[in-house]
Amino acid sequence: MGANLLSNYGEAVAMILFGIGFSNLLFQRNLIKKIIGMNIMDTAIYLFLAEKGYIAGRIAPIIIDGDQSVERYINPIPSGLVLTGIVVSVSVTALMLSLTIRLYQRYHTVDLDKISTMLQKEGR
Amino acid sequence: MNFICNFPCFSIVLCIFGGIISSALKGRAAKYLNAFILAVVAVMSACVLGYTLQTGESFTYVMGRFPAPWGNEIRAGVLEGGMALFFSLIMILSLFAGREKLNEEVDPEKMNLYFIMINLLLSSLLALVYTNDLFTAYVFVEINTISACGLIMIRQTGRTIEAATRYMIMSLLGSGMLLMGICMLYDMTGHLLMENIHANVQILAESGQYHIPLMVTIGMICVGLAIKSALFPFHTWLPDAYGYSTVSSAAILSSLVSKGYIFLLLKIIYRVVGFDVIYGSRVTDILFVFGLAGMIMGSLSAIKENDIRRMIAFSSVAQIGYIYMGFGLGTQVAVVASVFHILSHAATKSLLFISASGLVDASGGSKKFIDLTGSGYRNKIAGVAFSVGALSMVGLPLFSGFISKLLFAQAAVRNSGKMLPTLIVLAISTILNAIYFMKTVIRIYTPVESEYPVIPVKRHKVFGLAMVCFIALNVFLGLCSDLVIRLIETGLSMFA
Amino acid sequence: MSEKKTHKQKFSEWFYGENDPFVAAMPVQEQKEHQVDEKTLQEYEKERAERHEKVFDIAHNGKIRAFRRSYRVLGVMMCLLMISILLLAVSYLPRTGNPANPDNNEVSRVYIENGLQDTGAVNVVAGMILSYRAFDTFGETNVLFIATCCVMILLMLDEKALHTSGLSNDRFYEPKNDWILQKIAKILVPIIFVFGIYVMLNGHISPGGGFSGGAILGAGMILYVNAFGFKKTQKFFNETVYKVIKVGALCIYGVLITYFFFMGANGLNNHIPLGIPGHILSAGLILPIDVLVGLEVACTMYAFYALFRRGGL
Amino acid sequence: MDFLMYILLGFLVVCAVAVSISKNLLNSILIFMSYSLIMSIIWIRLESPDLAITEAAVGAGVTTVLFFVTLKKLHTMKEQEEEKEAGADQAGGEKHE
Repeated sequence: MGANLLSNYGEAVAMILFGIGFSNLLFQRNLIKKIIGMNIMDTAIYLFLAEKGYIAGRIAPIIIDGDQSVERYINPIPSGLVLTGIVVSVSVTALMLSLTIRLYQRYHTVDLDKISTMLQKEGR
Repeated sequence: MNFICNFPCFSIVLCIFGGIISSALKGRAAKYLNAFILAVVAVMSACVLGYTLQTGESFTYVMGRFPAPWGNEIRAGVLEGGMALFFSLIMILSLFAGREKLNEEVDPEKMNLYFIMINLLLSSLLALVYTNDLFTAYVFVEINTISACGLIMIRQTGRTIEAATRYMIMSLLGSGMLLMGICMLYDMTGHLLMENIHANVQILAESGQYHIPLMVTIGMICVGLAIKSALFPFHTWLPDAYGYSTVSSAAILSSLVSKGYIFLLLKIIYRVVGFDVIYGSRVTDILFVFGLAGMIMGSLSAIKENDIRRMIAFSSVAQIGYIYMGFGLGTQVAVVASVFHILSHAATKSLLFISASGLVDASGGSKKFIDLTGSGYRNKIAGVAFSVGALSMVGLPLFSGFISKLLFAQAAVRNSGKMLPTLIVLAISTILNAIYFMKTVIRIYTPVESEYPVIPVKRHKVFGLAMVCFIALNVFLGLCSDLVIRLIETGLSMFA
Repeated sequence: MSEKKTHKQKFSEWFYGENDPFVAAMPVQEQKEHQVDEKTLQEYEKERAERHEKVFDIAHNGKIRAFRRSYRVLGVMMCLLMISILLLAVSYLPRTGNPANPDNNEVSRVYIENGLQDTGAVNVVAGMILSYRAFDTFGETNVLFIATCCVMILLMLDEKALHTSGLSNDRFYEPKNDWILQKIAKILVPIIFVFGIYVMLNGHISPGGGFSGGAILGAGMILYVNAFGFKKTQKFFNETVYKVIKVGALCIYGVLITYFFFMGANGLNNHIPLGIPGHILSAGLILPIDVLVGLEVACTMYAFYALFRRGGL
Repeated sequence: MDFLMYILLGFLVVCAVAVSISKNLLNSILIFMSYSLIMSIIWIRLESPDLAITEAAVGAGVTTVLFFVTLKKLHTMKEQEEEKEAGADQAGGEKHE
C-alpha cells in the first residue's frame, strides 16, 4: 500500500464508485439498473478527473481582473475533459434506455437473463 | 506544407459532413452520397499513402492554430494511410455486395439513418487510425461503438435488438476501463498527446516511480480494448450481433469495427506506452493466453454451430485470438504478422459473410446446413467465393490466410519462451478451422436434387462483381505479400 | 459443328446458370428413404419436451438457482477485487491538491497564461474545449447527433402508426390540461428559457456554455410539453423545424471548425477578430459555436423526450 | 471544510450501494437523481462550476427525466398488455358460453 491513500480520499471514493458501477453494469440482471450502474461508473471517472485537477487553495479557471498568474487558478484540462465526457454518457444513456423500451415491447421483461432463456426456448 | 497533408483531416470531416447531410436526405440520395464519400476517402487515403511513401517519413497535422502539447493533432504515416485506404475499400465492397439485402431488410424510411451510421462509422475509424491524441481516441471510440450498435439493430428483430443490447453493455464496460486508464495515464504524465506521454512514460519506467499505477493503467487499457474487440472470454455478444444483423453490417462489423480498436491498441503499444515498457510489464502475457484460448475455443464453438452465419461469427473469435496472440508474443516480427492478419482477416471475413448470404438466398433463406446442401451449384459465384474464403481461412497457399499463418509460425520460432505453446495451438487451430470450413465447402458442393431454383449470375451483377473484387483482393494479399509486409514494416518503423 | 459446343459457350452457359454440367454429369446416388419409427420419434419428442421443461423451469431448477447465487457472490467478489486493485493504484498516485503534481505542467500553465490572448475567452475551460481542443468537442457533438439517430431507428414510428398505435398515447392515465401545472409552467418556462439563453451566450465569460445552456433549454421545452401537450408544441416545433435546426446548426458548426482547422494548420491568418475579453461579442469563434451547440443540444434533449414519449416529434 | 467533503463523498457511496440493492426501480432512479445532485455539489467544492452546471442540468435533469419516461412507458405497456389479455379472456369466455 502506498502512502497517499488517505490524502487521496477523493480518488479512493471515485474508485469504489467505479467498482460498484462496473459490477452493477456487469452483474445486475435488470436492464434499468445496469444503465444506472453505467452512469455511476462514468460519473466516478469524472469525479476522479475533477479531483486530479483540483489544487488546494486556488479558484476556478475564470480569469478575474486580468490576473493571469498560474498560482491563482486550478488546472483547467480535467474540467474540459469531463465536460466532453458528460455529454457522451447522456447520449449513451438515452440509447440504452430506448433499447430497453424496445426489448420490453418485444419480450415483456427487462431481465436480460429471462430474455436469453426465451430466445433459447424459441430456438433460433 | 504540401496540400496532401490536409487530406487526413479532410477525409474525417468529409465523412462527418456526409452523415449530417444524410439525415436530411431520402434513402436513395443518401446512398449515392455515401458511395461518393467512400470513393473520395479512398482516393485521399491513397494520396496520403503515396505521399508518405515518397517522403519516407510521417507527418503531423495540427487541428487548429495551436501546436503540439496544447492543441489536438492528427498524424499520418505509411501504416495509417494504408489502413485508411484498406478500410474504405472493404467498406465500399461490403456495401455494394450487400445492397440488395439491405433494401429487403431495412425499412425504406430509415434507410438514410443507416447511411448516417456508415458515414460516421467510417469517420470514427479514420479518426482512430489517424489520431495522435488519447482523448480524441476515446471520443471517437464512443462514436464507433454507437454507430456499430446502430448497424446491428437497423434490422429490427428481437434477436438483433437483444444482440445490440449485449454489445452495448460489453462495449460500455470496455470504454469505461479505457477512459479510466487514460485518466490515470494523464494523472501520471500530465499529457494527452501520444508523443509527450511516451516520453514521460519512458522516464517513469526508468526511475521506477509510479510503478504499480502504471501497470494497472496498462492492464486497464489493454483489457478495455480487448473487451471491445471481442477477445475470447468477452466474446459473448459477438455471434448474435454478427449472425442476425443485415449482411453488410455483419461484414463491416467483423472486418472493420473490431479492427479499429485493435489498431488503436497497436498505436497505444507503440506510441503511448512504448514497446519495451509494455513487454517488460508482462501485461501482454494475459493477451497471449486469452488469444491462445480464443483460437481453440472459438473454433470449437464454430464446429458445434448449426447456422452458417453464426459459424463464421465464431470463426471471427478464433481469428481475433490469432491477432492478440501476435501482440502477446512481443516481438517486432509477431506484430508485423498481427497487422498482416488484420488485413487478411478483414478481406476474408467480409468475403465469407457476403458469400454466405448469397448461399442462403439460394436455399430459400434458411441458414441451416441441411438446407444449404448443394447451394454452391445454385449460386455459383457465391459458392466459388465461399470456397476461396474458406481455403484462405484454413491457410492454403496462394491465399492471404496462408501468409499470415506462416508469419505467425516464423515469429513463434524466434521467440524461444513461447514457441512451443504457440506452434501447438496454431496447429490445432488450423486443423479445427479445416474441419468446419471444409465440412461446409463439401456440403455446399454435394449434388442434390433441390426444390430451390438456380440463381443465375446475371441477375446479381453487382454482387458478382463485388465477389470477384474480394477474391482478387484476397489473392493479391496472398501473392504480393512481400510488398504488403514491407509496407507494414516501414509503417511500424515510422511509429517509433 | 453446331452440336459440339466450344469451351467458351460451355463456360458462358455454366456461368449464367443456363446449363449446369455438374448436375447432369454427376451421378446422384439414390438414397434409401429414411424410415422413421413413429414410436421412437414420439418418445424422443416427449423426452425432449420434458427436458426442456426441466431446464427452463427457472423457479424450481436447483442448479440454476445455485448458479445464480454463485453468480451474485462472484459479482461481489469481482467488485471487491477490482476496487482493491484500483485502491492500491490510487495509493501510489500523486497527492490530490498538490501544485507540484505532474499534471500541473506547462500545458495547463500555457492555457491559463496565454489563454486569454490566444482565444479571447475569459473562461479558460471554454477556451480550452472550443479552441485548443476543438476537434474533441466536434466529435462529442457528433456523439449526440448519432445517438439521436440511433434512438430514431429504434423508436421512431411512421405517420400512420403514430396516430393509430396505442404506444403513442400514454397520456391516457394522466389528467389532461392540469390547471396548476399549466399556471406554474407559464411562469417557469420563460424564466428557464431566459436562463438557458443566458448560460449559452455567456459561455466564454462565465461558467456554462453550449452544452449546459442547451440542456437547460431542452429541460424547459420538456416542461412545456408536459404542461400543454404535444399538439401545442407542434405549432412551433415540429419535425421540419427540428431537422432544419439540427442539420443547419451542425453544418454551420462543421464549416466553421473546418475553416479553423484548415487555416490554423496551414499557418494562415483566419481573420476572426477576438474582440475585447470580457465582452459578450468577443472570443472569436467560441460564441457562435456555443450558440450552435446549444441549439443542437436543446433539440436533441427534446427529441429524446418526444421520441421516448410518443415515437415522433 | 474537509468535513463537508467527507460527508458528501460518504453520501455518494451510500447512494451507489443503495441503488444496487434497492428492489424498487422508481426508488433506485430517485436515489440516482440525488446522487447526481450531490455530485454537482462536490464539483462546486472542487472549483469546477462548468461541470456543476452541466451535471445539474444533464445528469440530474434530463437523464433522470429520461429514466422516468422509460419507466412510465414500461408500466403503460404492461397495463395495456394486461388489458388486452383480460379482453381476450373475456371474449374467449363469451364464445365458450
